[in-house]
Amino acid sequence: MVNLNVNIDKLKLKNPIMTASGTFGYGPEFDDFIHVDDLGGIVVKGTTGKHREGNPYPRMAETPMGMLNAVGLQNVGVDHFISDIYPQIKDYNTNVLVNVSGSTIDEYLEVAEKINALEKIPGIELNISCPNVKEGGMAFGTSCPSAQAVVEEVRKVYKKTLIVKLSPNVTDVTEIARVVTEAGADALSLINTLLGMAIDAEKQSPILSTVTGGLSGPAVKPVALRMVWQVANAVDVPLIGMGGIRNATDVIEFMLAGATAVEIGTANFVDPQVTVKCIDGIKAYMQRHGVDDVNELIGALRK
Amino acid sequence: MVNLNVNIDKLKLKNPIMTASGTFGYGPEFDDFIHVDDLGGIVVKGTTGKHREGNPYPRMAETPMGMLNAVGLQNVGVDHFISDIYPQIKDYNTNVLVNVSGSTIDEYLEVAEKINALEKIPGIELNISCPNVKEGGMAFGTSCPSAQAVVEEVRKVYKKTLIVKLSPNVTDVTEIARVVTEAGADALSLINTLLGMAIDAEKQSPILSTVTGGLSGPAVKPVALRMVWQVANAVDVPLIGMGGIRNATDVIEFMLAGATAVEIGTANFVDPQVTVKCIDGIKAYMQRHGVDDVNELIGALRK
Amino acid sequence: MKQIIDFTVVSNKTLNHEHFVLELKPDKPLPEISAGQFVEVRVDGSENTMLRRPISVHDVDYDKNILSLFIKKVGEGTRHLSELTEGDNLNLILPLGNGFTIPDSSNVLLVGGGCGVAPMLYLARKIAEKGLRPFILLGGKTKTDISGIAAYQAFGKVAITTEDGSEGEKGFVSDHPWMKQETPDFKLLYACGPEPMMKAVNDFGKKHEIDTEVSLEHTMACGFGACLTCVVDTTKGHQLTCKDGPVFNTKELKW
Amino acid sequence: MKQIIDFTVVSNKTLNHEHFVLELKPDKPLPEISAGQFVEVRVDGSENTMLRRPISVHDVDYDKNILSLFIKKVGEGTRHLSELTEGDNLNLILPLGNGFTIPDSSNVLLVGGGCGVAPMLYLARKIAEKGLRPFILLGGKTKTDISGIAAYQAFGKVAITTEDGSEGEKGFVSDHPWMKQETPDFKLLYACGPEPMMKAVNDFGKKHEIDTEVSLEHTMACGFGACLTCVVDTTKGHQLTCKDGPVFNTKELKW
Ligand SMILES: Cc1cc2nc3c(=O)[nH]c(=O)nc-3n(C[C@H](O)[C@H](O)[C@H](O)COP(=O)(O)OP(=O)(O)OC[C@H]3O[C@@H](n4cnc5c(N)ncnc54)[C@H](O)[C@@H]3O)c2cc1C
Ligand SMILES: Cc1cc2nc3c(=O)[nH]c(=O)nc-3n(C[C@H](O)[C@H](O)[C@H](O)COP(=O)(O)OP(=O)(O)OC[C@H]3O[C@@H](n4cnc5c(N)ncnc54)[C@H](O)[C@@H]3O)c2cc1C
Ligand SMILES: Cc1cc2nc3c(=O)[nH]c(=O)nc-3n(C[C@H](O)[C@H](O)[C@H](O)COP(=O)(O)O)c2cc1C
Ligand SMILES: Cc1cc2nc3c(=O)[nH]c(=O)nc-3n(C[C@H](O)[C@H](O)[C@H](O)COP(=O)(O)O)c2cc1C
Ligand code: FES
Ligand code: FES
Repeated sequence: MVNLNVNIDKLKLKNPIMTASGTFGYGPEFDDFIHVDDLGGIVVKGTTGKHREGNPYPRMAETPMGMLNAVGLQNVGVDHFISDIYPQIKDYNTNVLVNVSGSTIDEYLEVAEKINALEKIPGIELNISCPNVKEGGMAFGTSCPSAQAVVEEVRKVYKKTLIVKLSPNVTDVTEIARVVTEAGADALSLINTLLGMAIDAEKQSPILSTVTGGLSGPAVKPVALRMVWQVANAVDVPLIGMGGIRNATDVIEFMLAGATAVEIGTANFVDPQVTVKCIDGIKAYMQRHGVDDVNELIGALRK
Repeated sequence: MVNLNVNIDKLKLKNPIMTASGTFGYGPEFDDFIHVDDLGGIVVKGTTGKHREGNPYPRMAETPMGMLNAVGLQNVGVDHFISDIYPQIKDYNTNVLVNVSGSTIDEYLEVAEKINALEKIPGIELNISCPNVKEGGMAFGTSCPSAQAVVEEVRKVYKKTLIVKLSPNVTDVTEIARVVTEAGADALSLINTLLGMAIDAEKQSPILSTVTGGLSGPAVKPVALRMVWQVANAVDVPLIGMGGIRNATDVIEFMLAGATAVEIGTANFVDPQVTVKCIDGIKAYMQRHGVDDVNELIGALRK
Repeated sequence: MKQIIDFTVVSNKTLNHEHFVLELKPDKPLPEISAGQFVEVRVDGSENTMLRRPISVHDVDYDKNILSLFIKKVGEGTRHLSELTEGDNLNLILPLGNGFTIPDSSNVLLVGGGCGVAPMLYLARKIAEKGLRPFILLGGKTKTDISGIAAYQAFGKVAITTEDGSEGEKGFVSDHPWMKQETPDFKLLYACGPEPMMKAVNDFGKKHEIDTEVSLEHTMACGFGACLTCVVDTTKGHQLTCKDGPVFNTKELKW
Repeated sequence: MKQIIDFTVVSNKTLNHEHFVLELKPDKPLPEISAGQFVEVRVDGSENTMLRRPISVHDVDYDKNILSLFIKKVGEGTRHLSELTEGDNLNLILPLGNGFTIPDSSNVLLVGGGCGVAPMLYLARKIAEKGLRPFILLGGKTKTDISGIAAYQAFGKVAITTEDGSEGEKGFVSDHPWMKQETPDFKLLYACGPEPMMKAVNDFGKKHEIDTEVSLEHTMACGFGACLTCVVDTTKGHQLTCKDGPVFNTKELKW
């Protein structure tokens, strides 16, 4: 038997496979397809202080081996999450994390504080990197002072595992990584989507209602891997890698680059069972390579 | 007859299709496949002060709908270019531009000045965005002060059309675009490659000798389109768009986003005739849409 | 319960230059499917179709355990599907979405235009199974756009319109006498097809205070409620076309 | 002159679980091809194979206007190629690269291991066309790795080694008596296959001062000198495997 357990700060994961926020609903959307309990963790949809309608339709464009989305943080709001959603998902036997989003530091604080009170939510992923909202979101994650400020403040009110999700839309991702780690992040997750755009040449108009949107899927994997590797060489906290993962080989690549766990996003749309297939695939890889403990793979890239 | 002529500063292009530096050799590599004279222009391999061996093998990794390269500016050096290559290509009946690269401002100046003396080279593309060399290259293009400095200096010695090629590896591409335009660029071209990485999970090692490399191909198109659109809304000089173009629809998308012309790179490897097919495709598009002058398409995106 | 099932292509019938019907056999018994529900098809072997393609259920033959899809070639994904041949495999997620209301009266009108006829056959079948005979109006640009009429006739009273008059009445579906009636007796209208067509049916319904159900074809990334990209603006705010729809009563839409 | 030509698959012969031979017919007469040159194959219908795949010319039949490729399944691209059937289309760029030196003596040894046997058949043919009979040594893991020996025997004197001894001598090619000779009379050695095998041939050549030509299988983006990704470190600096090679005299390499 190979060991698949990994730790992200105080979180114990039964395996390194998690799901990426915004691509897995709240979990029950996948109950028909997999046992959510089999996963190392899930990250639910980005949650804000108030209910948000998100951006107008169209919100999606397919691109070569990728997709753009412009959902814009549509969500029920933290209070409704606590009263209606939390009771439905709190008994999943896995790490259920909330992706905390906002337009202002106060909004981040409000959500973080309220989620902090939920017994069965052992951690949050602070989304300072959403490219699809006008205020806040990515703006926080692309400048060092604002990233530092929001993380410092949230750290004061949030007592459990604080994961900060980084934006790839920056000149130097290691700068931001260092600043938010110093500001109190227990772990980092990366990457959020790359800012992109799609045009309908026949209609001569943008495809997304918001013109630009967030690029995800296999197309971004090389950029994501590079950033995980850079950040792993720059900070000492555990990393959760993501961006274009669709099979166990991709998972192994991210772990070799320095990730302790991974999140799978867009691939869930194509194959709702991709997560459990990855778990099986990691086991097979470990057996083939004589690796007993998956932790041996973390950052094990030969140079 | 539809009009395909476009102007980039003083350059007159018979059509908006150019080739991207580093993907088209010096031109003759494609003589067996197309009439290079049919193109709007070609940009030859990045040229530096001294001959460069470039990076060790392996230099290439295929990624989902893209590729990473780590050529590292292997080239014969400006003097050898002038003595041996220039005579072979100067009589192409198209705009032959030189991609000028360097590690120091002095090196850029040396190359620019020497190329300025070549009668049949009507312009240069200043490469301040190569991610594959340790010194210089991308470092110049990712910070405003250094981008400004190199462009200002080159402007002093280079009298013909000065195109500056921007890096996509920045937080805000419009900032750099503004700075280099103010420093004297006649036109901007974008994007150079995105910094990425590929790992061989079986060998547990990076695929490229340099670990990281430059991502190009269809995978990057959404990012490239977004940047062209952002820069078109920020500066007034003509833009040359590129990144993942492989057919006329892609070309039209870049023009609608604000590009006056485009460069085609990676697609030349897959189909060495892609450039001339794009020219035919643009004509067909214009006929279908009743557009007489291709200039009408530039920045014509409906909002 | 939604399932991911491998199917084998039993037949691929070309109807005309742009439409074709795939008959598919699953490797296990078909789940229960409501009229108006759809499937998400994985298109293999195509470099630009990473995401699945949503396609309505055209018909189901539970005896033979066969599912049919009626598809229009519009881009790379549907072109690849059009090239499938007997024995090829196809992976589907199904059944997805809500479905049409099954009426208690024969006085209902089903209107399908273009590839919007897709869900109408199975809807007609489901209505006929209750012993009713709905009115079915099929529209196309030209004769060859309309096909397999006999199948519909088994379930209801069929009328055709073509824009060039090559079959049935000349004009749009909204030009047909059924939709020109001063005091129509329909209890419910159903429409699927190009938006102008659905809007025309909706206008007719509004005028005569008849409820109209439409099936929307929004772009989708997942098809089962996970991505929130397929929203439609409703009186209750943003709803999901894939989960709360694809069938909506137009009263809920801001039409 | 390099050309881009559409071919039709005439046959696809499975040799064993990992090797197969494609016979291809072009839509015009084949250009002149030297032994050791290669083609760049476009793999359609595969989401991870945007770039073409370089494959050596295995054989050419100018009378029938047929080109053969000998391919090993290693990843998605070659797996797709292995699934081609008669009548399928394939787009190739050819001929690419330099080619082996055609000798003036029968005393030359051709060594091929694994899919490195690919260019050896055409090389043997070209040598035989000069009325010479070269020595041909083919190595594999096991019996089923070696096939079509008769074709080679028509052109030269053939010997086999297999690692498990199931055919020919047991061991690596370097264990064969031909390569154990104290005073070998070979004028030139040719090797294509896994790097350790080529190095073993080179060591043999070095020891006895016999020139060795090897065909390198570097990763390539274009195949015709435009991308500069396929470099090999030589005594003259970086050279292009696709243009200056794929065949190199090992004296030029830093081996
Ligand atoms: C619930 C639902 C049921 C549908 N039922 C049918 C059906 O029964 N028969 C049928 O022929 N078509 C149906 N469609 C439309 C079908 O999904 C699209 O035509 C198909 O996805 C286009 O794929 P493509 O790769 O061929 O085209 P692409 O190259 O992807 O796109 C071509 C054009 O189709 C549009 N398009 C792309 N994806 C979608 C999408 N997911 N939904 C709608 N439009 C899209 C694009 O914007 C573009 O204009 C349905 C759509 C939905 C949402
Ligand atoms: C000049 C030349 C001639 C060749 N001749 C033959 C031949 O006659 N028969 C044959 O079976 N193979 C030949 N090869 C190797 C063949 O090109 C690769 O096996 C093939 O490209 C792998 O493609 P894939 O999609 O199946 O594998 P991928 O999934 O792309 O890769 C699988 C493995 O193959 C390696 N690989 C990928 N691309 C190349 C490449 N361009 N060159 C070398 N290795 C690569 C990868 O690094 C990886 O380890 C030749 C290569 C060169 C450069
Ligand atoms: C439809 C969609 C919605 C998303 N919503 C969120 C979100 O609410 N919060 C967040 O931090 N990231 C969000 N993301 C980003 C993903 O969590 C992930 O960072 C990104 O998609 C890269 O991973 P992938 O390539 O595996 O999808 C969203 C992505 C998609 C595709
Ligand atoms: C193999 C290779 C070599 C390149 N060399 C250069 C170079 O020397 N100078 C430069 O400015 N850009 C270079 N580029 C970047 C391209 O010119 C272009 O900006 C990039 O590839 C995006 O376009 P594409 O997606 O069409 O390839 C190179 C790209 C590739 C793939
Ligand atoms: S398509 Fe994903 S939620 Fe509707
Ligand atoms: S493969 Fe492009 S130069 Fe050799």
